[in-house]
Amino acid sequence: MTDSTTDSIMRIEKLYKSFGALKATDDVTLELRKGEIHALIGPNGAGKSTLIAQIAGSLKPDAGKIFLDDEDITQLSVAARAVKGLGRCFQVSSLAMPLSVRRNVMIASQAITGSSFRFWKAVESDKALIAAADEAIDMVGLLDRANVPVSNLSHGERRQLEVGCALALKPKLLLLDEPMAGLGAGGSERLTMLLESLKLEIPILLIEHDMDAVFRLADYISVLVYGQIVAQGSAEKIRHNPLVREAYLGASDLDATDLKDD
Amino acid sequence: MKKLVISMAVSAALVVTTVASAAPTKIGMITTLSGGGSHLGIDVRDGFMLATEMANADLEVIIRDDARKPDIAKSLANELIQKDKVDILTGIIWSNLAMAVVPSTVRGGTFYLSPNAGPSALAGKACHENYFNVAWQNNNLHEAMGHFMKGDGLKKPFILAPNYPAGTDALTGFKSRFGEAEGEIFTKLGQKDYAAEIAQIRASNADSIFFFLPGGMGIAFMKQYASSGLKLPVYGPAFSFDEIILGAVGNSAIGVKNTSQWAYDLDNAANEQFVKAFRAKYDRTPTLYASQGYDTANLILSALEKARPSDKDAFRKALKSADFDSVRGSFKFGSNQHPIQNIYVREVVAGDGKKPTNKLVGIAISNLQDAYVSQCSL
Amino acid sequence: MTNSNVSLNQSRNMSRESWVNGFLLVAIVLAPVIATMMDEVYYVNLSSRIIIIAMAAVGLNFALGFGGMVSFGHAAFFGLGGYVAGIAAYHSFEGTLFLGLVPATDQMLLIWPVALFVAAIIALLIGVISLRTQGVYFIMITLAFAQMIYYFSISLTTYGGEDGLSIILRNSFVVGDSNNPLQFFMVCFAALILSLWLTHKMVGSRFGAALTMAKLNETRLATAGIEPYSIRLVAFVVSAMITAFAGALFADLNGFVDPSMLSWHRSGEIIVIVVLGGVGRLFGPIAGAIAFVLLETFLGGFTDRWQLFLGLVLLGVVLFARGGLIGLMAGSSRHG
Amino acid sequence: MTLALAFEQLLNGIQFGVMLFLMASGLTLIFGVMGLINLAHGSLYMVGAFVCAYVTGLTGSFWLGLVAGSLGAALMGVMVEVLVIRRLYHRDHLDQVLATFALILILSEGTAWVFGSQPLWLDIPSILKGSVELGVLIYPVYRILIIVVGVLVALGLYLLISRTRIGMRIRAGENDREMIGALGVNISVLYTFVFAVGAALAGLAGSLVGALQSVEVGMGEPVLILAFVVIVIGGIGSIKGALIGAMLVGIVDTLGRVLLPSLFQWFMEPSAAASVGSALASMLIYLLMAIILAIKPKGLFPAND
Repeated sequence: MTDSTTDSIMRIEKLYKSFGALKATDDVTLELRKGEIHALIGPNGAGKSTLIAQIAGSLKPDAGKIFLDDEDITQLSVAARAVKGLGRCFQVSSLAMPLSVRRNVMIASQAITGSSFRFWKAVESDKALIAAADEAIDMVGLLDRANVPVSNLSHGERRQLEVGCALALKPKLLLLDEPMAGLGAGGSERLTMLLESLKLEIPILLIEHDMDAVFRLADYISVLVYGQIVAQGSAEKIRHNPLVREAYLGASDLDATDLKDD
Repeated sequence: MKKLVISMAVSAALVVTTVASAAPTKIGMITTLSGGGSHLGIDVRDGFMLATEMANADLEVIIRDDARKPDIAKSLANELIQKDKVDILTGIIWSNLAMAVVPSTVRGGTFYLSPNAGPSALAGKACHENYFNVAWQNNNLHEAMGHFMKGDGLKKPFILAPNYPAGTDALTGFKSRFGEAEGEIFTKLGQKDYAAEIAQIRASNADSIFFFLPGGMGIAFMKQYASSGLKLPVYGPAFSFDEIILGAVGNSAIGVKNTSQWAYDLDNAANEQFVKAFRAKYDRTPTLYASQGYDTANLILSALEKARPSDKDAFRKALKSADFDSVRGSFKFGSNQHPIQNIYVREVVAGDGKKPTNKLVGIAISNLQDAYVSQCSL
Repeated sequence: MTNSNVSLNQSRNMSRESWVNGFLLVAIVLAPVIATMMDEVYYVNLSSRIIIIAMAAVGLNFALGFGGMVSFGHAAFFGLGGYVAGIAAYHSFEGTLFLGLVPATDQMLLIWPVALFVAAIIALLIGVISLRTQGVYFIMITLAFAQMIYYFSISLTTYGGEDGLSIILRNSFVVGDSNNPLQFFMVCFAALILSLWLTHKMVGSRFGAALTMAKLNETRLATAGIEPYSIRLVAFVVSAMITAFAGALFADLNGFVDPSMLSWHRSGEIIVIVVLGGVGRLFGPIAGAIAFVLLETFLGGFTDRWQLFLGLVLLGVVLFARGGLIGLMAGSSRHG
Repeated sequence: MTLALAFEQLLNGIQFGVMLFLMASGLTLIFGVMGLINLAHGSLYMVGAFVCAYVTGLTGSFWLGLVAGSLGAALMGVMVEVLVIRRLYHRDHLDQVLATFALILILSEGTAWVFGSQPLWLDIPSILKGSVELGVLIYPVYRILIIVVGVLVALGLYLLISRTRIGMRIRAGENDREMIGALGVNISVLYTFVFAVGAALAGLAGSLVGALQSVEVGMGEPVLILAFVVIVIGGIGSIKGALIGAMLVGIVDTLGRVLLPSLFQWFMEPSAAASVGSALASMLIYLLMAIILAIKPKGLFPAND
């Protein structure tokens, strides 16, 4: 099914998940390859979040397998997957509001710079830990805000921090759930550039409503409708795919101009 | 040291002085005045205070509520002994609180007089020269009932008690005089629904029931038994049939025979005077707990006439001689300083109004001494 | 069930709070010394009582305050510690063997590790099951386990059943005379300081960071590659051990152990003390214990209805003094 | 044990279960709607019993007492809700536990203050005394009445929640606390009402059971713990769960009390067996609860939360 020869970092094979009668994930197979941004699009209720949840591990599929670097992670817990290098950002920000930016990122660094069952050394004086965290914070350009409690951050900054937390894991790939949601023009601009710069080291599976962003960023797109992948291919292919147009016609979250102008 | 200042004010506030004087004897009373079962503590206190007032004695009594919690009782004991420097401690109602307080208290050289609890340990191995039990050893009333029922020609009693030390003491005591029972049940402590037990009794071929279920447990059992359709005669110690419990059980209890070391209609001058005074002051009929508090106070007073508590040996000797008019008539101490006394049988009869009452019907066993005296080194 | 107060975000109030803490420590250590000088031994024992109860609360505070686990069963661990000490004292006094095979000791330094070990094992068993549940269910299942152990202790006829077990001779400490009130107080005080210091260290450590995150935002912790369950489990066990340590001292202080040490009322009281002092504040339990024990003692002196007034005071604190006494004194209410 | 006896014990278990349900239903209703842990529920049970006993003693009519007991508890419930509970809905469970724990102290001592510390007289009305033949066994009329009342309460609650407007609002409240605002319901009035209903149920239970057992200070606390076990087993907030849970606990506890001691008699001498058996029996329901929660962490019938 792949039209590219680059080797895959994550593979999802024949994933099924249903809630009662509703088939939320119906025979989904897709692949994320090194150096690319793979966008997963689809109208509301297409089952994007369910799919993400299964990839992240907070939801167990009824059938099918998920591979990370050819290793089967289908049965692993959220935490275990994170350690294996699956970085994730949430649709609704999931940061610890009262804690500082650095504190939020340090937790992620902790997992990769050693065990969390160290009861003695104070984290404040843990040079390695702080350095690792600050590196990630720097990547998302929040270093000057490192000591600010998250509750005082702007919405845009929180988005950036989410990405920063994921990066602190030194992940093999990023799972981004609508990172652009609610960002102003400036904010989404900054984030777009960040992701652009990231994708070479860290491939990204992106779920996004903002079609501008999708078509600007994504090298490869899968279209999810009623839990099924109805189309898959390069951004260009998808842009012209009648199925997709049909699926999206009248769907508010994709404005028609995107599809006409070419 | 604000704490200190406050506390002085406190102890000053709660001291109940009968006669102002230079150095009155200090008595600390730790008893249960709040929560479940507080009517026992209240009666002990009222009986005790009545005696001190009638004698118009030179006493200073500090009364504290233990809320039926052992560690609170213990910490109150510390306070009364170490801060208020009382000469004598008394008042505890429950065996488990007594076990928490008494051993260390008496070892520390303070006298303790028990107005109610009589755990077997304190009568036997752990007996102490400074510990006097003015009420009874826990087994006594049950032994007496075992003896009485045997004499009454009963063959197959069904016996029950809660599963805790006083409960096991009760059944052991009963069996020590009666022999094996038809059926034996240990109920859950604090259990209030006895449908299952009553069904078992009905299924057995018992000819009578003996139970020791203090407080609310007894109230619940009697009511449920009364409406169970079972008609076996019921026997028990006085604890489940004091005037206050009877007030709560109502006529369901009529006909029950119970053993007590005292009865308000017991015919002796001291008792007559006590019952009359108690009714006059508190407008209710005294319970055995009140009588025990009253006797405890009078024992202390009688001893105080002979010696000061500071002179420990003399005072101990004075206590031991038990030279006072007990409302129970004959009363003397055994070598382990637990009473040797008659145990009477009372029957619950219809009283005036809705509330039944106890009527003295005879003597169960005379001059009963507890079974643990031999284990006591005194 | 978590409230997002952690001493981490209190920086602006830190200095003031640490002043309050310092004052508390000085007060609690000076009181018995002065009392001894004034030959008021009662206040020495009262201080020991406060210290020990505070320490039990320090244990709960670690799970509840820093980990957000509202355990309604910590009395069980308090009691377990007490029974280990009590049973040891009993056997070494009687000169008999525990279960007829293990020789007993009256050395606190030997008894404490056993108490901690027993508590740890039981806490592990309870935690493994209970931590699968959340919120009210966690509160209730911990209560259920505590009740189970409570009824077990009542059925321990060898060790007095409901009457409990009196400790004729207080277990002894390597140096000094543990029967001397002031010296025993000092032992307890040292134990309290130790538990506070350990708590402080652990909260500041990597483990503490993870625990804090488990309380504030479980998903964040998991996505960061750390299993919230195992973090919580370890914290629960540690917390139980501290409380059990306090229990062992409590037994020696009172000279007896009995099932009421494990009653659900006691669990409630330990929670009360933690909240009274200020949830998730290192010295909260000390403030709480001082307030609670003094109320208990002196209200009892003023009136037989002291429990009524105790209730009113507690109610007032919950409703109007959020952040507990420390919060009140340090002038920072906790952020609901 | 004969079949008849076995059957009677089973009936006793069910009957005990119904008693627990009367108590638990109010508790679980209050939690389901307001998400509040109310430790003081047992105290309302006690208040109900005391008022019932007092009024019965005064008027000589148990039925008046029963009504008074329920209303008295409801009234106390409203007072408590308006003065205290109201401020706790948005607090975490910890504050709720603490505040209602304080309420226990206040209500117990308050009751002792008002009614005195001695247990009060309250007995089954003479019409309901005695027993009736049920085929092979004789069973007390009053206990049958309790079962009937329990069934009626269960039915009533079911109708209230599924059929009435208020019930609709209550369900809305259960599903999400915001939506109820959208319904244009005065939420605080609704909450007060629900709390009053819960309190009334506690009062009713207290009065009914008080007549069978005893009316004394502190009578509510053991029942409270059992009621909590019940609703946690059943799934907090679910009336159905409370019913099933109550039956489970009632039957397990009763049969445990009966069977375990006789079981141990196989390899112990009687009094030891009786002691060990009853000790184990008292732990049994907590064991049951632990096992159930270990398998189903949200109870048997998790309410939608």
